[in-house]
Amino acid sequence: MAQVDLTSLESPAKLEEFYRQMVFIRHFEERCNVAYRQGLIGGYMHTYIGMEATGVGFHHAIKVGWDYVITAYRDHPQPLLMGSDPVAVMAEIMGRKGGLSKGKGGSMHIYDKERNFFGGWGIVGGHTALGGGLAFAAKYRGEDRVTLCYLGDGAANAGVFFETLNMAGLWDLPCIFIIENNEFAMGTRLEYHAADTELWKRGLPFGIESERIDGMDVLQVAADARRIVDKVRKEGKPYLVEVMNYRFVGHGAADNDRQLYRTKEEEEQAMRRDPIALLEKILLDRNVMTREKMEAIEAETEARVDEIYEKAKASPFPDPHEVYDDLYTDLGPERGH
Amino acid sequence: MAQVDLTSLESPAKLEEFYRQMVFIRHFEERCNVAYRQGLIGGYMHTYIGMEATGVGFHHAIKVGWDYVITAYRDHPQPLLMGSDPVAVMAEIMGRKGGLSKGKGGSMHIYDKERNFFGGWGIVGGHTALGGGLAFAAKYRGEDRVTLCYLGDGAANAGVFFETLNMAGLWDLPCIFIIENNEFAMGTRLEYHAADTELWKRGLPFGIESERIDGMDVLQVAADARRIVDKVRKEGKPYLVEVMNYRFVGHGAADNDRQLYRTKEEEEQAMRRDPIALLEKILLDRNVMTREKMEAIEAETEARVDEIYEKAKASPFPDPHEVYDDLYTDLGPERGH
Amino acid sequence: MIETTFRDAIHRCIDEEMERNPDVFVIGEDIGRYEGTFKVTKGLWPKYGEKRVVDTPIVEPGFTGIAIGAAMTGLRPIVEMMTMSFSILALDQIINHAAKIHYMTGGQVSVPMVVRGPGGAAKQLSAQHSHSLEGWYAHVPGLKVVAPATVQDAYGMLKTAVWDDNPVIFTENPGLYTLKGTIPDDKDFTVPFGKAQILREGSDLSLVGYSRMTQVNLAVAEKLAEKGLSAEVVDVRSLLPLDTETIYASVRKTHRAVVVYEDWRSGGFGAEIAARIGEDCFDDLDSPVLRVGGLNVPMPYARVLELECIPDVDDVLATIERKLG
Amino acid sequence: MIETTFRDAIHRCIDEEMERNPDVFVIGEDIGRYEGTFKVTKGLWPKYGEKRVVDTPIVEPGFTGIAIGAAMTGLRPIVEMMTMSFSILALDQIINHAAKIHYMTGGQVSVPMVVRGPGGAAKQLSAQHSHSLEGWYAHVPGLKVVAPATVQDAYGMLKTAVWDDNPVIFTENPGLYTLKGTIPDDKDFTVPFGKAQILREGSDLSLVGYSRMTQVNLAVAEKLAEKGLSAEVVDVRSLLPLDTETIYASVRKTHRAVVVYEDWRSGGFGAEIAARIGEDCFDDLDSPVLRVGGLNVPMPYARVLELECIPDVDDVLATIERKLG
Ligand SMILES: Cc1ncc(C[n+]2csc(CCOP(=O)(O)OP(=O)(O)O)c2C)c(N)n1
Ligand SMILES: Cc1ncc(C[n+]2csc(CCOP(=O)(O)OP(=O)(O)O)c2C)c(N)n1
Ligand SMILES: [Mg+2]
Ligand SMILES: [Mg+2]
Repeated sequence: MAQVDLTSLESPAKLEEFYRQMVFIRHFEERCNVAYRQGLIGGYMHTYIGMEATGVGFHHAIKVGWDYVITAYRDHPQPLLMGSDPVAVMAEIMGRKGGLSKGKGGSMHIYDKERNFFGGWGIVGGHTALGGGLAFAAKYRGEDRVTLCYLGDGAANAGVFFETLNMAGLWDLPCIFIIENNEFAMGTRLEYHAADTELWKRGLPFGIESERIDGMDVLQVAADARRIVDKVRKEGKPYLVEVMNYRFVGHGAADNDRQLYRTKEEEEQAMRRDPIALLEKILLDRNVMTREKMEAIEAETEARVDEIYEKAKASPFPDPHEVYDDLYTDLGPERGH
Repeated sequence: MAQVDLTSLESPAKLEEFYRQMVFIRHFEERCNVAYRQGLIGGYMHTYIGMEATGVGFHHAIKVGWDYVITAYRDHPQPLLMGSDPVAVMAEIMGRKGGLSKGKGGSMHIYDKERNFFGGWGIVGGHTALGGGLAFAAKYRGEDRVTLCYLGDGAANAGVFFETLNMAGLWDLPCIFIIENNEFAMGTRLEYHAADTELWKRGLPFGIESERIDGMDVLQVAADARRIVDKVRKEGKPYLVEVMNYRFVGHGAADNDRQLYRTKEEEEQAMRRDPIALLEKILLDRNVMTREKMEAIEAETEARVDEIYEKAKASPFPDPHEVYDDLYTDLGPERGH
Repeated sequence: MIETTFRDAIHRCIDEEMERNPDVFVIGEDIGRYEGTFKVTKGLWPKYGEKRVVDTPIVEPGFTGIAIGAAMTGLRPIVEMMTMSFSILALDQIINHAAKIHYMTGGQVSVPMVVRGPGGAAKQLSAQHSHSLEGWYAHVPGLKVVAPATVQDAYGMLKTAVWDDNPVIFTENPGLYTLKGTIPDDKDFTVPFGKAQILREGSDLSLVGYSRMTQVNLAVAEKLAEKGLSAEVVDVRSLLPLDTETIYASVRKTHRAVVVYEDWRSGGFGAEIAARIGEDCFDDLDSPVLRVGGLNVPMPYARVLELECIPDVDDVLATIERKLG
Repeated sequence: MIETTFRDAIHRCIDEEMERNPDVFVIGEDIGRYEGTFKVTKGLWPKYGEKRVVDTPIVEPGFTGIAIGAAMTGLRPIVEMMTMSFSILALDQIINHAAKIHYMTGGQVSVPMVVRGPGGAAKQLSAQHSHSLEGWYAHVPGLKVVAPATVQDAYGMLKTAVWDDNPVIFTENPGLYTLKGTIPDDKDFTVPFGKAQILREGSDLSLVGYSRMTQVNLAVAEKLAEKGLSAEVVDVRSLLPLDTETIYASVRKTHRAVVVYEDWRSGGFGAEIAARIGEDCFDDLDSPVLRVGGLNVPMPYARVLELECIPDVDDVLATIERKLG
């Protein structure tokens, strides 16, 4: 693929969309970080800063609303990309009534059933089996839906993930396991948690086609993603792809100890491949977009995120009695302490 | 290895020992099956009939009493080989006071701490992490002990096994994971439970040296085992070996439904490579042992097993009050219903 | 009415509901070709094929998770645990995922799934295979937990479970499988959750239990009757939701209660039932709420020790005698 | 006496015992280089190195199993669960292996292991990270389960835990980490298991709790005193073994009891305590044994909802007022 001019694969409109989406995610996430520091968001919150190209690249390969998407707790960008109301996403992160899950889930547990976005999960590795189950359902019903199941490098050690890979291979489940290898599981460097750091190999014992790709160049991701998604849709078999990316920030908003597990130099080195900057360079080099246009998009996005944020903030907190809602489809819980 | 005359590697005394041990296990297990049918053994009981060459072959590669051994519920042969009192083994299987675990464990939970045999476990796959822990301890203390961790083909799908493989690879734990691939997990044929039936590949994503060997020819197993154990002892790294064997009987003594998962022809085919018959042929061909000697050994073994059985049967059942013993090292449980 | 057994009633229910709705499927270890360890699913694989009778590898976390994921899209899996003891491995999937999805999604996603299988001691399966876990499950909001004691309830409550849009834990004491009884000749028959039942009326004492212990309680009541004591047998059958009303009504009538359960006595669900009676029927009680549970030890292998552990008719009678005189 | 915090008392204990005995090691996620999520193990990795401060992959079943295996040979692992919530994944290893080994081997093998970590709600960690699991663990014979409420007990009970030859679950409510207090300047100081303590004497009412709820109970007692009610605060601290003697003695004195726990109310360990009091102190009780527990819902994210769920001083007071008048 290295020889192909990747820009030529995408229309100028598509390229602009990539750009807008990455910039939007970046600003959205930065806004979240500010709100967290201000105490307007609580608990654990994990942003996607630095990893935008992966989500955006794969997003463009799927049929949004038809295919299934599931991920872990680093889940803000998915619903944003899939067309969920961004105010409802932000409101959920802020624990408001207007949130997608009415404030019950928070940053780690975002869902948009209507768009087939299935969360949003806090137990490292646990959701990979659910991802297998989504693909199982598609196959059971004879539908050509593909499932994207994102997980981290740390999650790729979890037993249930291997169990799921085996069943996916055994039963030909149309699931794409996307290991986002950002080289760290919280404060633990890849080398200290994985016996072999080439995580793509983990599909091999199950006969699952597996590969490693670069996750910083959105054009490369988009091209690879399209190839992989199309193949899985056609052949109805699982696929494992390890996407090399990097988070530019702490593990979560509460992580102020990056120096304990990586150096400043190392971070700077990685940031030289900032996916947004990489795309900017391409857009400029190929005359797809001017610097002015980019700045305009930046400004526009910032304003948009501000508006989203203000609207979300205007959403009230849930009423205390809502604590009893939505436990079952048909009954309430017992009340009181 | 195929070119080497394997018999030449072993002394005649060794060859006789292999033979005696395999015959002993076979008779012991058959006696258990009879006792089970007579209602003198209860619960779940799984025999090693047909798989003898694997246990015997590996047994001769370790330093008995120094190295650690752990396995699942198909655990009768290990303590027998390691020198545990066979009466105490049989008594345990029969739930008697004189059993190794005083009748509390039964067939699936046999242990002999003194000999470093650590059971005897009923949760499929669960003990593999314990095996990793035994090897961890040896390394921690700087001892050159090797751990043999046996598991079945069915267990090789369990998540915790993969988690353990990763840590074994990551931390260089001197553990040999022996997948006894007898082609069935209870009533489920290998092809229906494993996406790729070559289970030896499961060590590869963790950088663990892995191979598949024949488990029916005890000389081959012994040679491979010696090579592998010596290597692990020397290099202090994990190893994965898939041993192809076959159980000639039902999954457990209560399994009367073999026809549901395999054909008579298939069984007959496998039994043509009965490990005892294979060794007999070699011993005869090479003039190491006469048919008469073999028959004498058979008769002697049968008598010995009878004696063991009678002695075990003479051991009383536990006293009811013993139900409260050995829950903690230092306290009793609360009593009564 | 159809004469049948506890086992066959469950089998029949599954078969009928699979026939009724193609979204219902069964998944678990050795349930298809091998017909299930306790043979509950016998005959389903030849009839429905491997698509709807899914033989899995021995990976309780994985296949339970797959069932949950499938249920999130609206399919209706019936997960068989070969024994409920093994569901411990799947607890993270059941507790942290299935039970919480509806709540965490603010009601967007539901999980119409049943987890069923033999729970409790069978015979000499020893420590790792003899768990009673219904008390743990009944502690978890978001699950429904039922433990039928009769053939009719096995049939009717499983129907309800299959059609419930929430995750249901359905526990079958292995000692009940051969129990005989009748079921209505009506495929639409259901027994609702959250309703306890009085299986025998009495005036001196309430024997409260569920699953196989209800059968024990019926035998106890018979013995007590011989001694001139009239015991009422309350079959709880649904632990979550729990029908305290029926339990309380009985206690208010008899003024004495004994709660019987097979699980380890300390911390078992009987403690919850006893605590509630103590709290809400305080003024009605003439004597302390007694409990009879399993001994607080891992299940030993030797039959003589195992029998010590599991509460039986004599144990309940002895407790009543000792404590209530 | 040394002034310190709950967190530092735990840290100090681990450090001292690692120094004392090379068989003691710590194992868990991000506990070494990253110093632990709650920073309890800060400084240990530089001091003892990666051999004795073992950073693991995120595999609770696997590394717990490895610790158990190591403990079977006589090593003394201290396993950190990043939060106790994640120990659900390791339940099979803890319940089915660690807790049963001594019994199943007829006393041959023991497992001198501690599993410790923050248990209960922190702040807005939502449904999957806020579990109180001590009640589940306390249900399991073969484990010892402790839940200290004071700095001194954190220090002294962890010492006992490290030297216990049986598997010990040591739960630390995250709300206690910054609690201040003192510990004796004595490395050999220990607090035994199986002994409850009276933290405040009173005559009208016994407030029974453990872990952070004991601190809540102390505040409740203060408030009640303002109203002229004298409450005795019983800190259970050891759930298994459970010191019923001290609890009963208090109830026999005050004739009234309220059991307070953070875990889901229904089926929590408070039910066991309440059931025992009801059973064994029946004639001493002037009013029903009350319970105050967490709401029976998964922990919601929004702070306002989360606060609804966790029992606080007002909730305990309100229950007392409503039910005891
Ligand atoms: C079972 C479990 N153990 C521990 C944690 C705590 N934890 C949350 S995120 C995380 C690191 C995960 O790293 P990775 O899978 O690489 O994803 P990333 O955060 O890098 O996207 C850990 C240890 C958890 N949530 N669940
Ligand atoms: C976690 C768990 N699930 C299910 C079982 C029931 N079970 C016992 S043995 C067995 C088959 C295991 O097969 P394999 O690992 O190949 O070992 P083999 O019996 O062939 O030696 C099953 C399903 C169990 N004991 N534990
Ligand atoms: Mg990562
Ligand atoms: Mg097998």
